Order: sequence, then C-alpha cells, then structure tokens
Amino acid sequence: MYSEKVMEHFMNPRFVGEISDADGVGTEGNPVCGDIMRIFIKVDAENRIADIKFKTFGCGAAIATSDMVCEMVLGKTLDEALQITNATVAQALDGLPPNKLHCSNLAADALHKAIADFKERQVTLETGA
Amino acid sequence: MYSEKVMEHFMNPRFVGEISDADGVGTEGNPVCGDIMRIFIKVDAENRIADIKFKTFGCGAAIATSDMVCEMVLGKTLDEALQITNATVAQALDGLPPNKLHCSNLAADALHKAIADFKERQVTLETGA
Amino acid sequence: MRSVYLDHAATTPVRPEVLEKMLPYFSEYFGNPSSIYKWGRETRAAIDEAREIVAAQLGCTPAEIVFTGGGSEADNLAIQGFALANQSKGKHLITTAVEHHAVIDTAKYLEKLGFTVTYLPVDEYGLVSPAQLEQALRPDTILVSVMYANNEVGTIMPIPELAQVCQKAGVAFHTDAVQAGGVLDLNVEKLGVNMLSLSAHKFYGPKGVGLLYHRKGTRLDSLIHGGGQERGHRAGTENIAGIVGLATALELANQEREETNQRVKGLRDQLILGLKDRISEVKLNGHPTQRLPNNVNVSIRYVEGESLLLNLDMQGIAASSGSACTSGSLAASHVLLAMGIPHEIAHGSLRLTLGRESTAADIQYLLEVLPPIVDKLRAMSPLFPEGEEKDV
Amino acid sequence: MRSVYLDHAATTPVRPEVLEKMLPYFSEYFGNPSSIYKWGRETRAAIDEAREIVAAQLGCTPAEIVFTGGGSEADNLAIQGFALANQSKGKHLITTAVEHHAVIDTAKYLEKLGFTVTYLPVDEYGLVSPAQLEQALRPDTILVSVMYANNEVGTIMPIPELAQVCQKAGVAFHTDAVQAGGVLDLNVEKLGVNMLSLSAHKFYGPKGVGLLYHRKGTRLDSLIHGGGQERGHRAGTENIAGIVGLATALELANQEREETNQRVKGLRDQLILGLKDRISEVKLNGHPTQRLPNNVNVSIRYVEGESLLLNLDMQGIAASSGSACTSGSLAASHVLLAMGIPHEIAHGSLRLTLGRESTAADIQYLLEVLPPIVDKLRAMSPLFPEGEEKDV
Ligand SMILES: Cc1ncc(COP(=O)(O)O)c(C=O)c1O
Ligand SMILES: Cc1ncc(COP(=O)(O)O)c(C=O)c1O
Repeated sequence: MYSEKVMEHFMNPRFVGEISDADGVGTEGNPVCGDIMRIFIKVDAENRIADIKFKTFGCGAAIATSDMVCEMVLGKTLDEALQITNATVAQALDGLPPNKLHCSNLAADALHKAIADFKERQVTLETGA
Repeated sequence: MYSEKVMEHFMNPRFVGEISDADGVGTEGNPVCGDIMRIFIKVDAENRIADIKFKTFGCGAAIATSDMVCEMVLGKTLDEALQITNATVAQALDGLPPNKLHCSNLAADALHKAIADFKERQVTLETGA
Repeated sequence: MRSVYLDHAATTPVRPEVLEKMLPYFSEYFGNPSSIYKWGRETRAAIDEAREIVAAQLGCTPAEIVFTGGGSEADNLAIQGFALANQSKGKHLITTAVEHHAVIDTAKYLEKLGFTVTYLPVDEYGLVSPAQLEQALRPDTILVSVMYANNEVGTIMPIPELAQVCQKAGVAFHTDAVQAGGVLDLNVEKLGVNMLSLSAHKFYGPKGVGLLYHRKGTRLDSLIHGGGQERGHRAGTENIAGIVGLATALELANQEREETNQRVKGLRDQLILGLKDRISEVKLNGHPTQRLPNNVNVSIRYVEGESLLLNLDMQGIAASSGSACTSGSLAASHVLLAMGIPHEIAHGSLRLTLGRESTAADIQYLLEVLPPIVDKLRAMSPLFPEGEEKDV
Repeated sequence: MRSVYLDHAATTPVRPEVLEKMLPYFSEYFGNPSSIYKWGRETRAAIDEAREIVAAQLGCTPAEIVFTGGGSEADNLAIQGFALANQSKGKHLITTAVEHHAVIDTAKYLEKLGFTVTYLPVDEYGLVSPAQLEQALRPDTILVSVMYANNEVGTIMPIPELAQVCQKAGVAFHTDAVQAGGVLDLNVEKLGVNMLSLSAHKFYGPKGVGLLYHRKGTRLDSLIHGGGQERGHRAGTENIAGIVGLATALELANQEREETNQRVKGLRDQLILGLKDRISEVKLNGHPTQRLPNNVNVSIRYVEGESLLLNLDMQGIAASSGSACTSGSLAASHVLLAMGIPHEIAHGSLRLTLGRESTAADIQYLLEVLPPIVDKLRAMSPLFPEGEEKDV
C-alpha cells in the first residue's frame, strides 16, 4: 500500500527527536484523528533552517511525511520552506494512498506553524515585549 | 429427484395404449399446464376393471402416475377403484417431489372420469336414451 | 454409456487452467485483502490484477468493476441499486418479456415498491427493436434493462442500437450479458451501455462469482452494506479465488473466442439440420442467424419437455427444456410464450447448448438417441395424431 | 524471517481437508443443481448433504438454512430482509454500538428508509445486559440484533439471556455469530435465536460463502431476486464447492472445538501475561473471562496502531488494529470508543488472534519482537512522557 520511499522514511526516520533550544516549534493534529506531529527548528543568521527534528504519533504516512518534510527543508531558507505543500511532500514520497493524503498536509502545516512560531518569537524579541 | 419406482414406471410403462372399444374414457388436464392424461377402461360383468390403458402427454410424474393408477386398479371393482386418491398413488410410487404431487391428482381424476363415463353410458343404455 | 453434456447455457465446468490459478488462493495466499500486512497485500494484489484483466476485456477502467456473488446478484445490484439510488428522477423502468428471472423478478419486486415497469413484448424471434424501445420511453423512465443474449433461445439483442436510443434520451441502460460472456464482444464502449452483468460459471469459471460493470458516474445503492469492499458497492470479505478464477476464465475465453465460436457454430448448424432431418414437426425457436453460436432450441411437437429430458438423461445426455432454473417447474417457458408459441408446443421445447469440449461425435450420438425417444413419447401422447404424421 | 499469522479473526486459511472435499465440485461435478439430469442430481445431492451437515451442527432443520455469498450478505439478509418483510408490525430495531459494520451499516441504511434504530451502549467490557435490552424494547420493536462474539475485543454476549427477553416480548432475535463459528456452541435451540449468521472463511472454510439460519416461520424479503434457489431466499446458481467447503469446515471445527479452544486459550493467556510483563502501560481490552479463546486485544499507550502493524509486518507478523476492514481507515475503532476508551488510547490498539496452527513459538517470537518496536515508536511519540515511564 505504501511506496518503498514511504516505508524507508517510516522504518528509518533520520530526523526523530527534539531540539531543546529550538527557535520554533509547531504542533499539528490531535489524538481524535490519530495523528499528532511536532516539528522543532533551529534557524541560522541567514534565515536558513540549520537543524530540524520531529516527534510524531501516528500512522506510517504520518511518520514518513514528518521525516520527509524535515529532509526537504533542512538547509533551506524559511521562504523556501514555506513553499512546501502537501502535494510536494506526497510527490517526494512517490505518492501516498488516497486516504493518507491528509497526512502530508499535517506535516507541512506543522512545519509552517514552527516557522510562524519562530517569526513570532522574533517579533517579541525585536519589540522587546 | 424421482424415486426409482417413478423412474421404472416412467421408462417402462406397461399400460400405454388405447382401447378402441373402451367402456369408459376419462381425460384430465390441459396443454396450458403441460399435462394431459386419457384413461380407457373395459369393465366386466362383475363391475371389475378388466382392462385399462392410458395415453399421457406430460412430465415424468404424469406418465408414471398414469401407469401406476392403471396397475393399481386393474382387476379391482369400480368401487374399489374410486377409493384411489392422489395420496395412495403418490405413496405407491414411493413418493413424488412436492411440486409434482398435483400429477397424482390428475391420474386419479382421469380414472374417476373414466368410471363416471362408464356409469353414464350404463344409464344411457339402461334408459335407452 | 456415453456422457454428453449439452447444457452449457446452464453452467460450465471450471477449466483446469482456471482452477490452477485459483488454487493458491485457498490455503496459501489466504489473507484478508483489507489487511495491510504481507498476507493482505498478496491477495489485494491478486484482486487488483484480476480487476485490471477484466477491465481490459470490457474496455473500461478497473474502478468501474464491482465483483459480486454471481450473475443474479449483479443483475439485482444493477436494477435495484440504480432504481433506488435514482428514484428522485423518476420511477419508470423498461425491460423485456424475455429476460432471465434475475431481471424480471427484480423488476417485479420494484413494482411492489412503487415503481412502474414496462415489459416490452418481443417478435417471433425473441427480438425487441430500437423503435419499440423509443416508443416506450417516458419522461419518468430512469433505466432500461435488455439482455444481450437470451438464455433459452439464444437470440442476440441489438444492444448498441438499443443503448443509443437510451443515450439520446439520457436514460441509463443495463444489459444482462450473462449468456454473452466469453462468446460475444463485451466492449462496453462499442455496446454503449451504462451497466453490464456477467457470471463466471457460464464461461468456464467458478460458481458464486460474477461482476457488474457500472460506468463512472452511475449512482447505485448497495444491496449488501458493511465493510467498504468494492468501493462500498458490495460489502464482505472478497472471494479471492473466485475473483481470480473469473478474470482468468474471461481472458482465456476471449482469447479463443473467434476460434471456438467458429467451431461450435459448425456443430450447432449440423445439429439443427440433423434434428430437422430425423424428426418430424420440429421447429427451431429463436432467430435463425442472430443467435448464440452454441444455442439450439427446438420445439418437438406432441412431446413434453421433462419426459424428453429424463429419457435423454437415461442415455447419458444432459439437456434442458427452457432455462435450467425452471426446468423443474410446471409453467411453460415465459420466453417461448412471449414469442407467441402456443402452450402445448412450448411445453415440448428442448434446449441443447454446446461448449468448447463438444464434439461432432456428441452431436452424432444425440441424433441417434433422440428420434426413438420422440417416437416412444409420441406413441404415449394423446395429442399425437397417429398415422397422419406430417412434415414441417 | 519467521512468518507468524496472528490475525485469525480477519480470516483463516482453508484447511487441506476442506479444500480436498471442495475440489471435485469445480470441474468434475459441476452441473447446475437445478437441472434434473445426472450432472445436476450429483450437485443437488452435494448441497443437500451440506445443508444436512450444517443443520446438524446448528440443531435445526435443513430448510432453515440459507446459503449466502458471505457473512455480510447473511447479516444484510437477516436485518434488511426481516425489517422489510415485517414493517407492517413496526419499524423499530435494536442493535448494539459494537456490531460489525455489516450490521451497523445495514441498520443505518434502514434508518434512511424510515426505520428507527436504537444502538445499545455497552459497558467497559463491551457487554450489553438483558435488563438494558428489556428497557429498550418498544411496542413497535420488531427485531433485535446482537452479535454473539465481538470481532475486535472478543467479548461474548449473553445471547441466551438476551434472546429470552425478546422471546418473552414476541420480538425476533438475530445474532451475528460470524466470530463464534467453530469456536462457540451454535445450537440455535440453546441460544434461542430466530436468526444466526455465519461466514465460512472465519473457520477454515472458503471465502465468499456464508449462511443464515432462520427459524421456521421467520418471514424474510430477499435481497437477490430471480431463480428460486434456496427456497426463494437467495437467487443465483449455487456456489457448490463453497457450500461443500463451508459444511466440511464447520463440522471439522466443531469436532475439534473443545480441544482446540483449550489449547488456544492456553496460548492466549500466555500471550496476555507476556505482553503485560514486557511492555509498560498495556491494557487488555474486552472482558477478562467472557471472551473468545483466541482473542487478545490490548491498548499500548503512546503508540499508534498502524505504525505498530507496519513494524510487525516488517518482522513477518500479521496482526490487526481494530477490525480488518477498518485497519486502513483513519477513525479509531467504534468498538473501543463505545467501551469508553479515549481516542488516543483507542488508536493504539493491537489485536492478536490465534488459530489452530498457532504455536508457543509464535507467541514467543511476538513477545521478543514487539517490545523494541514499542520502544522505538514511543521514542518518536510527542505524547510519551520521557523519563517518567510508569507501570500499570
Ligand atoms: C462479526 C462479523 N460479522 C460479519 C463479518 C462479515 O463477514 P464477511 O466478511 O465474510 O462478509 C465479519 C468479518 O469480516 C465479522 O467479524
Ligand atoms: C441470462 C442470465 N442472467 C442471469 C443469470 C443468473 O446467473 P447466476 O445463476 O450465476 O446468478 C443466468 C443464469 O442462470 C442467465 O442465463
């Protein structure tokens, strides 16, 4: 049912973990639908994602898309990262079963939330609030 | 579906034929339901059935019951013959499939009609009408 | 004694090649196709492949195929399922007087639920014409169901022309192609149908499995609700071996179609000529040319069908009088009656349907055995005008 | 790698003895049972015999058995068929919140047709009580359907007691016994049911065949109309091999029932203990004792079911999370939710169902493989409270 690429990312995810001093954290999903993703990012001076980790409770697709999203944006600028959509994640995984497409949405959304969280913290720092 | 006895009477009926100078003839059934039986009887001085023949267009049960009825009443008095019912015919054949039970009715009815025909002719003869 | 099976319209044996393909799916590859682990993926793949094979045979997409528990279920799903799902558009259906009971009885059931059904009469050959259908259409007609080939007399209906009438009128068209499976062209584009039913055991596949083709966009209610199998159209753990058997049998039959039809048709014509030659007052029922290559249906006057079948059976020959389902029933065939054949003649109908394993020797044997049986039964028959035998 | 199949509630392989009995009915004895000639009589006899075998197993008469195309069809025939045939007496049905989709979805379909359905809640073990049922009865209740044993958590319902409530009230009682087939006592007199569904592939018979027992006098509408097969209750040429397979499998299973149950129960208890021993925060779902001898259903906190299954699959183990049909779906099991289990825990349920070929080595293998998988998934989980792991 899953592509080889999905299974590879699911069985051997390279970005599992937490970043204790993350610059941004984004969580998406809820236990009712059975998927929760949390993405941690470190952002460098050039607004690039210098480090990224995830923690996911969820199905094979949820874990694989989490890992894939991390791989796709590591080293990218935030603007580039914001261009990641569910379609690009699913494509990078050689496709997902139709009933699992929503998972790629979740991963992209968690990433975007982490970026938003980073930006918010920036504003807070800048305004000194 | 049919008992051995039915098949034996069906395949090797012993009473097929006509009696050209029959004392009574009875016909039952019609082409719409697919069964027509005609029974010919000769009646002797003691009111016994001295000879009996049948002609039948119909299914296996129709032919077998025709033959069975003939066998059952040959040599019997008319009163005895009138006691033949569909149940006794079916029983003598070791049973009939439920949807074929009506055939034993037809055979008994054709016999009864032949007897009625004989009696009517008697009356006609006696009254000289 | 010889054994000669001449009732291929009733059912056919599973071909050894088909059984061989089915066998691994009983005990070895047995997983539930809804499961995500290896055992489930193996059988899921087998069903997917079967669906693709079938789709290629019908010229449709795999998603348009619903596997069912047989031809009757496919007919019921098509007619009940469509009628119930589309009743807001109208409650009038059209079918013919010569359909299989799986269609007629479903239509009658829908009449009880408040639908109106027109049963188109047929001509003496068992045909319905496009003009007739056109006249029967009403603004509230939602579905027309006409069989591709008749199971009793073998008459082939002009499906593309009939379907076109419906297409123009925006009315859905279903065909019961159960007798056409493996014998006639099943390309749904050429036929122009919205739905088509098949049953595997009519083309050397297993019993208890069939299919309904339903064109994309055709809305259907399910008969069997539950697990989401068959895209929600038919709940229940899939009969994997059966589905694989159906696909294999259909593909094989279609590969050999032209060749088998040619050969069987030759035998059929030999049989028809032989019967006319050797038995008096024999009449071929159905269309002389527009008929299934394997079907012979004759009325043999003054004899009744069942007693004919029983006598043939004693000689090792399997034949039918009317359809198999009704050969035990008392009523004369509704198909023959609809074609205008009188009751007493309809009761004397004999259906001989050839198959891929039929031989000239089988025909020869039948032609030797049948005439004395007919003579014997006619001698018993009060309808037979003795001495004045005449030829037709 | 080892292959360990632990999903016998989803489906079972056909036993070799069963397949052997089925084999002659594909290509050798293939006649249509409705035909009167030899080929037809042979298969008619096979079906009659199968029906008698089944009737003996259920303690009913052969005429009370309808062979169907599977368990889902049997459930649909029971519920739709009864409701539609008896709606003049009332339009209220009662079932439970933990039924299989074949029952729940049929009930939902009937709601669309204007029936009212009460879905009885269950207690934390998945049980419905006779008192609860009694309270739910209404004057217009015509049918109650309660499953014999739950397919997810294995809880066994008190069928005789529930049926008695209905009998007193003059309401018909159906039980979906699909998971009980070959495992629990199916005597319909002891159970006191009016209808009972079975599916052959759950007890080492073939897929695509099931049956409905319906007590004499139980009026049913048909789902599939057509030829008069199965006394008019289910049209379609009979799946002879399937029917023979079902009967053989049921008879064999019942012969070995006590012995197999004993052995399997031992393994099951070993498995439950092992899981509790080796994995923290594991909870057994379902009833501790009133449960199927082969069923283990646990919630493993902080891990999600599908990822568990995929990891087990990589180790050659077949298991399920919730029912097989829905293991690909996103929703948490309606059964676990009905039992009051929170969503995130319900999502982490693992069903392991043993079978007659399961061994202690299989259990051992699972117990070795599972803990590191759980550790790995928990390490990935944002829900897992690291460092503060606690025991239950
Ligand atoms: C309790 C229960 N009822 C009904 C069914 C449906 O049976 P089938 O899939 O054979 O139609 C199943 C199995 O899937 C089941 O476990
Ligand atoms: C034309 C036609 N339709 C439908 C059917 C029903 O098929 P099945 O018996 O496989 O359900 C048959 C055969 O019996 C048939 O000949």
